[in-house]
Amino acid sequence: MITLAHYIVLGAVLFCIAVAGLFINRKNVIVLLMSIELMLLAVNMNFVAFSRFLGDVSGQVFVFFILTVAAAEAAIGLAILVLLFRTRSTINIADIDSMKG
Amino acid sequence: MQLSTSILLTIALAPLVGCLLAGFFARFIGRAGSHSVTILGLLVSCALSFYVLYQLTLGGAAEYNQNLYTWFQIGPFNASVGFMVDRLTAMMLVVVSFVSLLVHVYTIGYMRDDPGYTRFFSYISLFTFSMFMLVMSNNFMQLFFGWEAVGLVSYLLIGFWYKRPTAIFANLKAFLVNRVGDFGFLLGIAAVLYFLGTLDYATAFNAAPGLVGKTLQITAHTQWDAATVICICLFVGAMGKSAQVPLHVWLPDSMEGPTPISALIHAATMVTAGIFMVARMSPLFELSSTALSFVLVMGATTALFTGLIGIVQNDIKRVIAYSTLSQLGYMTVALGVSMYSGAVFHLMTHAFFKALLFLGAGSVIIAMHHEQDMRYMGGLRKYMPITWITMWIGSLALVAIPFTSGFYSKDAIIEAVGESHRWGAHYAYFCVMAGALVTGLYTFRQMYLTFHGKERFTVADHHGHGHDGHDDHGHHEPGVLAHAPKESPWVVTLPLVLLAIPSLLVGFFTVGPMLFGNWFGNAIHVEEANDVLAELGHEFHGATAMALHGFTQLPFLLVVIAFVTCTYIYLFNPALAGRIKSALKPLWTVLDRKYWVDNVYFALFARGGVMLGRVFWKAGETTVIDGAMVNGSVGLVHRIAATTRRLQSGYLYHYAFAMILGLILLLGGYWFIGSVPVGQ
Amino acid sequence: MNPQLLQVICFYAFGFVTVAAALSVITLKNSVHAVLALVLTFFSAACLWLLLEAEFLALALIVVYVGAVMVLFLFVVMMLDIDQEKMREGFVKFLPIGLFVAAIMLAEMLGLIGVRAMQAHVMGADPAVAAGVSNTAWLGRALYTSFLLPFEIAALILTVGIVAAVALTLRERRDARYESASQQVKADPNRRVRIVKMAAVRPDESTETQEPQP
Amino acid sequence: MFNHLLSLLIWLPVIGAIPVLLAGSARPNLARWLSLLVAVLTFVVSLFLLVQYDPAGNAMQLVESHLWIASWGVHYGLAVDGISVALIVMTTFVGILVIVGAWEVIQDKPHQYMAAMLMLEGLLIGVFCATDALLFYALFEAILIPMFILIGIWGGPRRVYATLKFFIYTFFGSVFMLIALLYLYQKAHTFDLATLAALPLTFREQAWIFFAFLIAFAIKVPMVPVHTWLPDAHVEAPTGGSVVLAAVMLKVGTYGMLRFILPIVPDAGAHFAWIIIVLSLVAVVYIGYVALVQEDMKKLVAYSSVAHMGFVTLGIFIAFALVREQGNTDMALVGMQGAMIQMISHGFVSGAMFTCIGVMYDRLHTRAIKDYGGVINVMPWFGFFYVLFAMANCGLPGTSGFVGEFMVILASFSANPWIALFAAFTLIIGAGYTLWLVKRVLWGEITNPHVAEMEEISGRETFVLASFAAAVLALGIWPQPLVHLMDGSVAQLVQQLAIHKI
Repeated sequence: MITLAHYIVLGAVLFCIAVAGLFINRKNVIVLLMSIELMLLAVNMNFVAFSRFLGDVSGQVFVFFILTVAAAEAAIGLAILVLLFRTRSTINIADIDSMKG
Repeated sequence: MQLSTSILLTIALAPLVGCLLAGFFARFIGRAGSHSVTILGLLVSCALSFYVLYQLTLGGAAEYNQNLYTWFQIGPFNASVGFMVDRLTAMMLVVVSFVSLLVHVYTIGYMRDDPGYTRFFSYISLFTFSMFMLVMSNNFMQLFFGWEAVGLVSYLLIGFWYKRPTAIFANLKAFLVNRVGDFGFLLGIAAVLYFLGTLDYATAFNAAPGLVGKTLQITAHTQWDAATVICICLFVGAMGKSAQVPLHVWLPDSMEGPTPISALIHAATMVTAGIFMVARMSPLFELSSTALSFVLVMGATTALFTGLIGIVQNDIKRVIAYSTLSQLGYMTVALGVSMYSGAVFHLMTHAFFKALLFLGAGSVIIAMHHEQDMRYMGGLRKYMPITWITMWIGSLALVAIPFTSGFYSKDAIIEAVGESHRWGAHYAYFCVMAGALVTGLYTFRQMYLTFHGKERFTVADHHGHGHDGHDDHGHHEPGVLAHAPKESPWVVTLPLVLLAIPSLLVGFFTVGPMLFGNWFGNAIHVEEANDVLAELGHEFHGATAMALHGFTQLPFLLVVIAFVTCTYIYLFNPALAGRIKSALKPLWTVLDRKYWVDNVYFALFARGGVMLGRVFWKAGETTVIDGAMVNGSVGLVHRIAATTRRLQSGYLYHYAFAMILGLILLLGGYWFIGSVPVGQ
Repeated sequence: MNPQLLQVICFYAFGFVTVAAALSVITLKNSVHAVLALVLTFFSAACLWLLLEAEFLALALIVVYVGAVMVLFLFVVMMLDIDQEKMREGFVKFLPIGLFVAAIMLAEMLGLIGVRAMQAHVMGADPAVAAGVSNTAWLGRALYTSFLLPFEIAALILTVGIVAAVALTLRERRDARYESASQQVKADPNRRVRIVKMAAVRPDESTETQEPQP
Repeated sequence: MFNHLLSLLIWLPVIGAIPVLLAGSARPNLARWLSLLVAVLTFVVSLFLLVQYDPAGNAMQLVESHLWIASWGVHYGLAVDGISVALIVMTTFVGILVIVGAWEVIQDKPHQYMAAMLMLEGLLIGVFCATDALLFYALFEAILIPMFILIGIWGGPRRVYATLKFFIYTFFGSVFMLIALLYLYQKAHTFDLATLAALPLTFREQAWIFFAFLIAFAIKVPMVPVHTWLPDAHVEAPTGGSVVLAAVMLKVGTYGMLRFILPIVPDAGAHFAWIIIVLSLVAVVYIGYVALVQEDMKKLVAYSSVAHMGFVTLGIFIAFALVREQGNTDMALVGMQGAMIQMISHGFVSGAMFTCIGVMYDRLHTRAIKDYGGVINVMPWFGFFYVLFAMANCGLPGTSGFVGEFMVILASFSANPWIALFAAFTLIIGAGYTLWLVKRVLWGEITNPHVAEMEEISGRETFVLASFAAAVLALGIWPQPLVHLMDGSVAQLVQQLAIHKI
């Protein structure tokens, strides 16, 4: 019997993996972006699961929107990344601190 | 019969008109125009003053007391401008206007070549106006107005030669020391208003007996007698204006002003305002014998100790200045023994002979081309006989040779002090008696050094030296004159002669009514128990008898001693003076340095004040308020901001970490609260 | 076979793949490999969504994500010359912290969302079926009615995203020559040649006088 | 027209500033003449106000009230009493003189300078006739803006520091006032000052509100120890800015005390009066000493302003002590009236002093006292005015400076002789710093060759100084009209002091 708990736990695990990814790959922007995608996936997982289990369409609609926004985000994020690489020849985050206060 | 208001207004305003015309329209009316309008104004005032005096004395006119104009009115508190003219006022009016008129005339000669000629006339007319306002006032407020106004003019006139550093130092000093007196005076006025509920003389004096038993709460356990507080505060004002110890320091320095000013303001009129004021306030002062004792002691100290300084001065004007201080001390002593009419009487005689002495000194100074040091004079008698004779007349009056007017006033004061039983009277008696000797010493010394003995100046040969002006700003060698000294023009000598007459005679004719005849009437109030004059009056048998009696008295003996000593030293054995000086070196130093009072004041109040100010400024303003409080709070914000700014490292992962940390804390918070957000 | 058992087996199989792939995303040295692992993660997640009978989203995930976004990732990774070794700095150093934080978070989440309570929720009938339509129609009906405005806005966001991405990455190369159509059209014969009249000067003087500016 | 006289007074200069601004830097003379025209018109209208106001009539006259912000019940409410009328006429009078004074002095963007001056004038008039607390607050804050601009653009070298300090200081204070107003609003549901005056408040509430108001107004006055913005602002401000700042803006603080502290929190005011009395005496004595050692003329006069404003606060709060502790309303009246006269008088005297310094600064471009000396040799007429104003500054009878101080000292003696003792100390220290300044600047030989090149004051400067001199002397010799104008209003204020709210 698959219960809601299964999916929720899976979502939580995915999310935590993404968090750990943020930590251990602190230099590589690409992996950071991918970790964020993972987080979104975890969230989506929960949404879909709730939608299914509660019989409410809103959850899936929301996932749809998240997918849209995530796509846009990935596109812009990667564009910035490319631009960054062009001007700095690196994507090492440790070198990017011009926003320092 | 009532005095006419318009006459009184004319007396007061005529000099003011002259002042304004000479001050603002000098360009149009010229130098001659300036002195003409001011003298005309004074002439009118003087004539009307005599008329007022005549009306009050012989014409049977009643005292005049009326408010003319409301300055302001707040609730029941009324501040007006009004005149109170009784015999005391009338006498002051005559003295002030007469001396002022003569000084105006004299100035034509004295200031002939000064670029500030018209300005000077404007000032002295303004002074006369202020002095009239002071003496004619019928309330404390106007009195204070006149009081400060004469102070202002005194300030302007001492600093008349504003390029001289000493002059502008002296005028600042004079104003500030006077302000110390005014400080007390103002508190006195405030106390009068507080206790008596009015600033009007008549009302206040009527209510004065009610002061008895009233006290002023000073601290929780201390109470001071109301009358004493009022009187001492008022007298502090008089001490400033009349240069009593310890506020006497400004008067000798005020000699930096032109000599006519020294005669008018710093000898005859303004400095006696304090004496006049106390006499006017006699109904108040009579209530407090403590205050009168204070007055007595202060006056006696001034009379003796400032006179002593006069003995060692070399500047001809300074000798007379110290003599003025000493004589003012005499007047104050008279006030202290409740002999107000005696004080005012001495005020009058002193005004004549001291103005005479100053103007004579001015005449000498003209002749000496603005050399004031007596060590470079001598033997002037033959060059300027009129000045010589008139100054001897003045000197004789000053040392109180019987039959001169100075004798009547001064001797009466000495006698009265001897009769008085007030606390401090013994000390005062000693002081005034010793003062008689001292007066003789400095007066005769001055006369001998100036007019007699060898000539201690030389006349330089200046061929083709075109101008004959005073070279008062040039750096000339001491004792070297461009021309031989000569008698001054008539505008200078005429006032001397006109002043010499009252110096000799006025006492003889007025001593009877003024001192013993209750001439002042209600203007002066003396309690029965304090009335020393009444006691003296029993022995008074006319002016001649009093003068003859005077020859047998101790003061006359002291004057003779002084005369003999000075004659011997300065006419026959000039070297002795130097030997005495070196023998009494320590004493001489003490006197020469004026008991170091000036130095102490300067160090304590001037330098001390500046130092205190600097401490306040640097420590209080810059460090504590601006540094710690204002910029300190700015600095605190700045530092906090700087610390928090460091959190903005610019590194993406730091921000990510912060977000995650926040998430963990948020979740932990929910955990802690124990709420289950979903699922139930 | 019991369909429910099959479901469970499938869930665990896909779930395992998802988690394993996600772990490799964050641990693999090579970025290209990591992207590929992410693709696998999405793919298996899509399978899990299929189990939930969310067919439209599952397919959208594959089409949009795996097909478009991940390819974009791949392009970028392969386009940029990245020093892989340098990127790995601090990996070991931060591994314990990362794991620790992740573990705490997991514990907190599981505790908070109440796993036990969730176990009571057994998957019921498909709501789309209950409504008598397919999943796609079910979703579409909601999207085009109640969520029309957000839907349009989402479209706008995507457009803006495209424009922004292009604007950001577009650059004019200095070393290449371009044609400017507008300038060609605006060409004016009068401005092509200008005839300047000059006084005749001798060569030796001309060295001293200044050359007139064209 | 008379129904909207106050609105006319406020908006005439504010709107008049627009054409001045439009004249632009290309036509500076047009801008100057326009602004003079506006200033003179405003002055004429204020004279109408003087005629229209009836000193024997109601407390607040010429009332205008329109609903402004309906949801909060805020009114555009204007009305005047005698004190406001006096202050308004002074403002318009000084307004003309600063415009004339800046005529040739301001060469850089004169149209903007003039426009800012006019705006400032209008806003100040607004402050003096607002009867709605929020309107007052808005105007109270709004006057900072033109002043900020005046100092920030036409100021001296350290103008940025000075403007920031000035702005933040005053702003800091008014925040507390806003809080107090909001509290009062949620109690009374109105910002109408008359209603707030009748609002019963417990002592605890009054104490909090009192200190909130006190901080706001004490900074504006300014009282020790929150006065340090004033010397800096004065030193950096252009002459006209200094004149308006000293002559009018400082009065906003004391005026606020009259309008807010006295009627709204009388019990707390009476209870804490001693704090203000002590601070006022500190202002007189301590600031006197600080002024003594200043090396910058403007700073010296600025500090003397602080000392003189100490008399205003002293007069106001000595009235509290007299009414509450002794029931002596007569002397309270004297003290309060003295404070009011001191306010007006200080406006003229300090304005004149700053103008004098401006005149010298325009010639020598330095404010350091040591650079001067012997100025009277080359500028005798200027010297005449300068000595006159210096004498007024040290409170010589016959000048306006005397009347107010004299009354306050008389009143304070009735409250406590010790207070009078310290207050009267100004006679000495005030004369000390003022005349020492005169001695170092005016008298003596010329030591600085540049002083010898100074020119006598021009006709324009003579006009400005003579106008100030006329005002100073008129108030000194004949203060009765002014006293009469304010008498009813002051009496009413004193009556309010006696009302207990608890």
